[in-house]
Amino acid sequence: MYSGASNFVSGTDDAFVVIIGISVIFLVGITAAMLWFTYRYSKKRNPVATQIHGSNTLEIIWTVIPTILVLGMFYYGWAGYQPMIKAPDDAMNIKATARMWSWLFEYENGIKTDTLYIPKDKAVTLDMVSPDVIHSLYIPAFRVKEDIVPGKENKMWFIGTKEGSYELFCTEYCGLSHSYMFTEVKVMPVDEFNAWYTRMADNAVQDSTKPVVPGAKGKQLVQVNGCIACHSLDGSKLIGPTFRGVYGHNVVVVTDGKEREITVDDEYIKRSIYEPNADVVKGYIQGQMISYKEQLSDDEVAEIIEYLKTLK
Amino acid sequence: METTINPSVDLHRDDTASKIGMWLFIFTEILLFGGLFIVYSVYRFRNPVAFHLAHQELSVTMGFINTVILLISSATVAIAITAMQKHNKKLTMIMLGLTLLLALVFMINKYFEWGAKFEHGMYPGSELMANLGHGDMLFFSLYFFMTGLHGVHIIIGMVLLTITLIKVKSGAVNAGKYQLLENSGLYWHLVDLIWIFLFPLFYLIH
Amino acid sequence: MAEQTIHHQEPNYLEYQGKYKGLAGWLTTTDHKRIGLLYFYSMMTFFLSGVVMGLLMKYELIAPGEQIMGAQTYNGLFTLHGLTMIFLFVIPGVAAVYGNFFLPILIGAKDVAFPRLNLASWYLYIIGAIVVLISQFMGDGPPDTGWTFYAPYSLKTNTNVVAAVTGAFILGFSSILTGLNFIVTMHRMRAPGMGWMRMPLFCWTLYGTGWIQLLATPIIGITFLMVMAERLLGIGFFDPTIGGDPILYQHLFWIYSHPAVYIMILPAMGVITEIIPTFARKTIFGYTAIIISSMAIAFVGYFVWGHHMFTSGMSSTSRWVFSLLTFLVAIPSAIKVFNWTATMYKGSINIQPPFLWAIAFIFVFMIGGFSGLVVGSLATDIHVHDTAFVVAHFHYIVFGGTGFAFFGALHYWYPKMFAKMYNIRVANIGLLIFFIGFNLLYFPMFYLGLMGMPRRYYDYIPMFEPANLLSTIGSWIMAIGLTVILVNLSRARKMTGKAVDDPWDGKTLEWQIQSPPTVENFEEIPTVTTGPYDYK
Amino acid sequence: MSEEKTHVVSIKTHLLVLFTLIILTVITVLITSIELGPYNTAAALVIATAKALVVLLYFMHLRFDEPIYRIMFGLVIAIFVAVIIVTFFDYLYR
Ligand code: HEA
Ligand code: HEA
Ligand code: HEC
Ligand code: CUA
Ligand SMILES: [Cu+2]
Repeated sequence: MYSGASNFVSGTDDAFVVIIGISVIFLVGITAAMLWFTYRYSKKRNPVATQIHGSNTLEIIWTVIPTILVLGMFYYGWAGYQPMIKAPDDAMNIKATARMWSWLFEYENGIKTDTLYIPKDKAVTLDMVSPDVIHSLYIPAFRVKEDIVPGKENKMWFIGTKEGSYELFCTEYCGLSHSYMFTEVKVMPVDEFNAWYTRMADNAVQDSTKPVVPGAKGKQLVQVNGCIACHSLDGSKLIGPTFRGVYGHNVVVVTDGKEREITVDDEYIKRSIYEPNADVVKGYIQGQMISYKEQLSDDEVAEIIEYLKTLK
Repeated sequence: METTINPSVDLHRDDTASKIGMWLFIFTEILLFGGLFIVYSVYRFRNPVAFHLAHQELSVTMGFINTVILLISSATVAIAITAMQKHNKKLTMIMLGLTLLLALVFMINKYFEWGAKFEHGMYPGSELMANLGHGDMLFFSLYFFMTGLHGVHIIIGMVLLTITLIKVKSGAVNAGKYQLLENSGLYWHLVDLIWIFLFPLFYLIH
Repeated sequence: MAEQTIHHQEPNYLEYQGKYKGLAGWLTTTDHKRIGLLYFYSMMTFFLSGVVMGLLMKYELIAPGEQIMGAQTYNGLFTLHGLTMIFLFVIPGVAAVYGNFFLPILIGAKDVAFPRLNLASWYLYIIGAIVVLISQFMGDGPPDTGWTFYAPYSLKTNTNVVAAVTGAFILGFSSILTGLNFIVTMHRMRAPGMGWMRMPLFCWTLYGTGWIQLLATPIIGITFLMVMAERLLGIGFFDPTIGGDPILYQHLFWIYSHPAVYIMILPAMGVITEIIPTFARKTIFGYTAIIISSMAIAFVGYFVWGHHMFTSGMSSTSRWVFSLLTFLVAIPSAIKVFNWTATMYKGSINIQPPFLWAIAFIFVFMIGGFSGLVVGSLATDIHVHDTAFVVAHFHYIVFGGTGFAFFGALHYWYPKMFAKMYNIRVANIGLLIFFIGFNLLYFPMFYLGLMGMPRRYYDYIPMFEPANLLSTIGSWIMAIGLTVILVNLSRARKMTGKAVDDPWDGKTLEWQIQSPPTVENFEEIPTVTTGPYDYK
Repeated sequence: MSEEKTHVVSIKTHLLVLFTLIILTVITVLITSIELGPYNTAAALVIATAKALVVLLYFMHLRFDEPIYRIMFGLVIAIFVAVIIVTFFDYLYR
């Protein structure tokens, strides 16, 4: 199977081997028996059937044996799962936010990424939240999966044991772009990870002191917060209107059921981000975009606006 | 070729079959409400305080009166059957009429009870309801939904009883053939049974 | 053969003219056999449209990127495909078609207990189907939630969920009433001498199925009503933003939908249990054990629903409880498989299409069942939940199980229902192609699931391409197979000449009467003196 | 009614049953109006169950019918209760 890269791999794969192994034996055995009987006792070779009404001994045997086997399978499944329940106390905490249709990871020092970076051989706990619908975080190489249920904080933990990049999928159907809700986990050696970790934190500090290219920060925010899952940068229409040329153009919005035309300015964009349902752009569905009030500060919104201005 | 009888018309009457059928149907109804009872118990378990506070908004007196009304109506249906078995057509009809009357009173009561809630701006989809705390919202959602569904069952029961009453009057339902009466009776008791649980769950427990 | 037409004086059910003639005669019929056929024709229509949707989906998945449709269309397609196949095909499935047609005959009755109710069930079924269909064209477009309607997505999406849910609700009632009817029929209408322990095993599976229909379906009914209320009235049950618990929705949904999978499979198993003794010319091995296992499946099946929710965030206690119970429900299925195999031992096997279908059934059912064990175990399900592995599991067991039994039953009872015999050779060839296509279509999905390809994916990463391609090719081969089978059967209808009354030398009651059966089934209600599979 | 012997329940019995039911209702209202903590719920539910049983046995004739009805009813309730218990394996241990 798929080569594994976490501490849970051996437990899970053992369960696979046991269950599939027993299954294959039975499948082959029973199929062979059926085919043999069909051949050996066909009408031609055995013109007269022997009437056998049953046998209690046999019934008991083939009730008890599967019961034992099945309990064994249950045990292996449980043994593989049991360690997933509780994370060690010294695990590193990362907040994972899943929303239609992007991932956001927040680290303890405040940095945010859309790819999950983790140190090798160190326990990591994900605190998983979703502001909209149910998603599910799945890393096949780690053999882990857990739903992210809005209104409830689910947790998951693991130790990445092999350096490399691995796929991370959303496996709970969550709407239009469910199949594009895809990112990667990068397992890095500890020192490399630490270097990355501090560098990113420094960058964040520097950003606020040193002037950079206008909109660079906003661009990053738009990517990290998953806006581009619904808003294109090239003018095409996705779930939401494109970002290209939004700033300063005229748009028809529906406010409280009434249509009006307005020009997109700072105020309007801010409202669109904080209360997306207040003015709904004509031709788009209300309720798709959820408020980012919790996620984005005023400053960050200002950065986004800077960025949107650059998209001509 | 003279045997062109349609088997379904020709079928011999089997009262036991329709009685078993009725009971099976009652089982599905019980499970239908059963689903709601599961929801109720889960949410109550998760929001004990809110459910406690919310239930105080309901009037125990009103609930009590309605419970007694339904109990009496159950008794009258039961008596109607006894009367029929004793060939007392008139008593049967009186008892059925009484049951219908009581059912009507129940609905009127409900109307006032719901009406009072509506007047306070408390109805499904209202602003007040949307702004309730989580637990209260669930309590009232369940309250409206469960009592509403129960009300629908009352109405179905009333229709059934009315049909029965008409048939008793015409003699189509008589002492030798009263399975319809018995089945509508069973249905009506079911409606009562459900209320027996709804009453403490919404009005009493805290 | 010619003398039979003289011998039987009553008209058969196909020719019988009641008050109405032609189509109206069919639409107003209360004859269980005609109702069975009404179900059959409507079900085949839905099945074939579901199949076309499946083929379209497979074509879309042939390679990464967009092939023939956009993501929204794809999401609508698998929702409708799931709804059609589950609610319109396999849940009524074997029970509504062959149960209706043969249950009364098998127990020596003239009809079911409530013939008019029976017709009403069919009408409810059609109305439900129409409402589901309407959901595709009304409002804001086809629902895109998957057949599971998970909250809160189903509360949030702008598509036409309410109509689809209403349709499913109505279909639920149709199913309940059929179950009720069958149970009462078996309680009240067995022929003299036919004790419970002399009933053919197909009837026993219908009995178990009936109880599941009665007791499980209302739960989904009420759940769907709550979803409707939540969407229409703005009261809350499952939306987390007002305190609801989406996981509770899943509990309620699966409290029905897991038992529902046994609604699908039990009658299918019953059909297989009828076919094997007939062709092995041998009494069934372990009659009582099979009854007990049917009832055990029906009963334990109520308590395993949580295995669909191993990753949903429910408590770890309930995870292991549900896993344990899930493994227990596998045991009665095992008992059945062993008894079937044992029945073939020392038989005198007449190798005919129905028998080959039965063997094919057992094979694919085992693969489906064993993959069920993989998903029933905690650690492994964490890995493969909501991946193509699950899709492979349930196609193997739903299509492979119920679907194969449905076609097996069709080949078995066809001469009885229509008094015509199809071409045996072509039937065998069709089965072979179908069987190869089936495995080529679904087996690669096991592999895809193990590699981690999630289900309900419109698009995928290039790594998954080869297996998907193989699977798509399989779907075409299977389409060819099914075409051969159906063409063969429909041509048989037009053949001249009449099939003999008992072409397979069966011993159950349906083979003792003329083909096609008369309106009243029996000229005289038979008195039963032996068990059902009395071969000498 | 050919095969089943019909049992006629006298009107007096019905009235007596009604009386019991009303008394039980009054008792629940009284009990739940005093503070009993968790026993409150238990008491209300026990009494409700008792009332339901009375209705089933007398008004719905279960007591006088063939045993099959009682068996079926018992099984249905058992399954339903078991379903609730199994559901609560989740909520109790979350
Ligand atoms: C006909 C329908 C049908 C049937 C009969 C079954 C039968 C079983 N199913 Fe399946 N299942 C579905 C239809 C069905 N299923 C569907 C539609 C879904 C997906 C729903 C969705 O999400 O859309 C699903 C999903 C599903 C899941 C959830 C997976 C997930 O989403 O992660 C699980 C998990 O436990 C499961 C388990 C089982 C088990 C253990 C059985 C058992 O009953 C199988 C028992 C059979 C055998 C074991 C084989 C025969 C036995 C032998 C040959 C003897 C030897 C045996 C031993 C040694 C034990 N099924
Ligand atoms: C009985 C149930 C049943 C059956 C029979 C099928 C049949 C098929 N299904 Fe299935 N399927 C489901 C039940 C079923 N399905 C369910 C419940 C889901 C889950 C939905 C959800 O996620 O919500 C699902 C989901 C599902 C998916 C997953 C979607 C996803 O997760 O992304 C796919 C993907 O390919 C698929 C494919 C197919 C195909 C190709 C067939 C076909 O059978 C293909 C085989 C083709 C044929 C058998 C022949 C066709 C022949 C003709 C057209 C010729 C006819 C000619 C004449 C009449 C003359 N189905
Ligand atoms: C789930 C999809 C989705 C996501 C994610 C999303 N949006 Fe939107 N957005 C929409 C939709 C749909 C509309 C149009 C309807 C409306 O106005 O509510 C919209 C409208 C807007 C508008 C108004 C556009 C105009 O042309 O007037 C702005 C500005 C905006 N979004 C910004 C953002 C930003 C910034 C983010 C990320 C932080 C974001 N959106 C994330 C779906 C989304
Ligand atoms: Cu998020 Cu699927
Ligand atoms: Cu299941």
